[in-house]
Amino acid sequence: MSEAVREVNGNLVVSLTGEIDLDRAPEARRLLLDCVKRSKDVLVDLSAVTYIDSSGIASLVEALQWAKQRGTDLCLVAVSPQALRVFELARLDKVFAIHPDLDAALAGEN
Amino acid sequence: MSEAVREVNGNLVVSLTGEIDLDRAPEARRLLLDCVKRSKDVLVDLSAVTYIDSSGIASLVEALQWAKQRGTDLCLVAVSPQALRVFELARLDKVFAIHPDLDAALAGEN
Amino acid sequence: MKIAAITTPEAEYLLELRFPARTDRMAMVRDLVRSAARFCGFDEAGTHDIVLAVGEACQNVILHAYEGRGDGPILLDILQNADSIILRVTDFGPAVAPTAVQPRALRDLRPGGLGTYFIQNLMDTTDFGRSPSGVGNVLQMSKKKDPSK
Amino acid sequence: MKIAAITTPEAEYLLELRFPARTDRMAMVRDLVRSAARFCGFDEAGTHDIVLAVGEACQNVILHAYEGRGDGPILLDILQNADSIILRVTDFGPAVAPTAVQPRALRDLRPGGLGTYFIQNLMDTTDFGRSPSGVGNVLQMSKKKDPSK
Ligand SMILES: Nc1ncnc2c1ncn2[C@@H]1O[C@H](COP(=O)(O)OP(=O)(O)O)[C@@H](O)[C@H]1O
Ligand SMILES: Nc1ncnc2c1ncn2[C@@H]1O[C@H](COP(=O)(O)OP(=O)(O)O)[C@@H](O)[C@H]1O
Repeated sequence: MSEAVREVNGNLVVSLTGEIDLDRAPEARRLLLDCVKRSKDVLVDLSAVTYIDSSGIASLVEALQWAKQRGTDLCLVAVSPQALRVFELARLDKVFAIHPDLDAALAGEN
Repeated sequence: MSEAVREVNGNLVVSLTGEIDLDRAPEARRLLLDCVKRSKDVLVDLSAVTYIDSSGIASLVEALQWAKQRGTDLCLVAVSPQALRVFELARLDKVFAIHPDLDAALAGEN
Repeated sequence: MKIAAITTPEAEYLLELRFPARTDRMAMVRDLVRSAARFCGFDEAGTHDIVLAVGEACQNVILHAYEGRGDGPILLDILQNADSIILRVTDFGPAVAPTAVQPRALRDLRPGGLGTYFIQNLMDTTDFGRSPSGVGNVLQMSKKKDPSK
Repeated sequence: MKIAAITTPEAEYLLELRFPARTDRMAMVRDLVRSAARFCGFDEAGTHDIVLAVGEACQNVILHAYEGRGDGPILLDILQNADSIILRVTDFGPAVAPTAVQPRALRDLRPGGLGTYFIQNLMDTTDFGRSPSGVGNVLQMSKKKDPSK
């Protein structure tokens, strides 16, 4: 998944893909925390996430907490309908900043 | 499936769709035989067939036999790769006339 | 979670799946559940919710009933009646008091504790108890085919 | 079809599915097999062929073992080892002589008789026999993960 991270205007854009379940959440968690450790703002692209469950959500919550502790931002971009449903269920759609696309997210950062 | 039949240049074009298995083959068979009974040439569009098994193939073979008995044509059009694989397996790809698309089939009719 | 004597509902058996409690099996299990929910006439949103609920239930078995030992079996029964789809997840781990299976209070920034909460919010009924045979814990869930009813 | 004592191969159990011998269940069964074949690393062409072989095997059970009675159970075991996927279709109908399960001669314009022929041509091994427990007929099929081997 390392090719899933690219730098745009000094931010890190991470793309998660496919089904983020208990099997794949550890890999997503590692990827997200590695990005947060680089002390840049992190934009997580969820457009290609076809399924996410509580374990995937937990990885994102943990990454958000780490980012807050470091004083950096972590926000969600282009959240697929399936993923948005789960964030809403968990009432986390107000906890994470969610942007419709990358341009909106980058504008929001300034 | 009755909206699946339309008339083009005096031929009947029948479109089969989805998975033609033991469950749905009787419905496909009825549709095909009804077309053959109308004593026109029949073009069977298989572009939207995602799965076909021996029971689906059997319906097409039966329709072809009926057509031959009446002296009309029955040919296959735009056969999906999944369906083509099964016709090849059954060595029926040389028994049925198979046309890449409707235009080719209509040209071939003349 | 509601304490219940789990009984076999009067319903038509669609399928019964048995698989080891391993995380790498879950994508296949979800594909089957997705297919069954569509068979029962659920739309994409309803199908997603059923798949998620079953995924969370199996996750709980993997994490809690078998504590990550990947060799314990999970049984998934899928049934329907005129109104609902019914899904039953059975594990063969030690008996669990149904009162121990509780969603934690939803706090904003805490990972975990979401599974049971999701299940209860996604499905119309959820019951946790011992299986009728006395072996294993059963989580039985159902969802109405037409949510407007 | 080759006469064989059906033994459990040394392989890892992926999933075990049980369902009534009804034609309307087959689309769900195929979705599971498709998912399992992909899990074992098969490409789209290999996956299609495995799904078709299992579909034909179940069709034979529905038509011949249970003669259209939709209440008999079908058991589908899916296993893998390093080389192959292994699929086992068990019915609980009357004992069938393996020699009775034969593809008919392929004649061009005759419907039927294709199922067994397909199975033998789609899979690398096919064995028909009584189940090890003595109850039921088993069709065991395997397909190599890399057909170039
Ligand atoms: N199948 C099960 N077997 C044993 N305990 C369970 C089972 N399912 C749930 N539990 C208990 O219910 C609690 C709440 O589960 P859940 O809401 O999914 O959160 P989490 O899995 O993150 O702890 C678990 O911590 C566990 O103690
Ligand atoms: N599971 C089964 N139980 C009993 N008989 C079977 C079974 N599978 C196959 N057979 C026998 O093998 C024959 C060949 O099967 P097949 O090639 O699929 O053609 P068809 O199903 O069109 O007859 C069948 O006609 C039947 O007599």
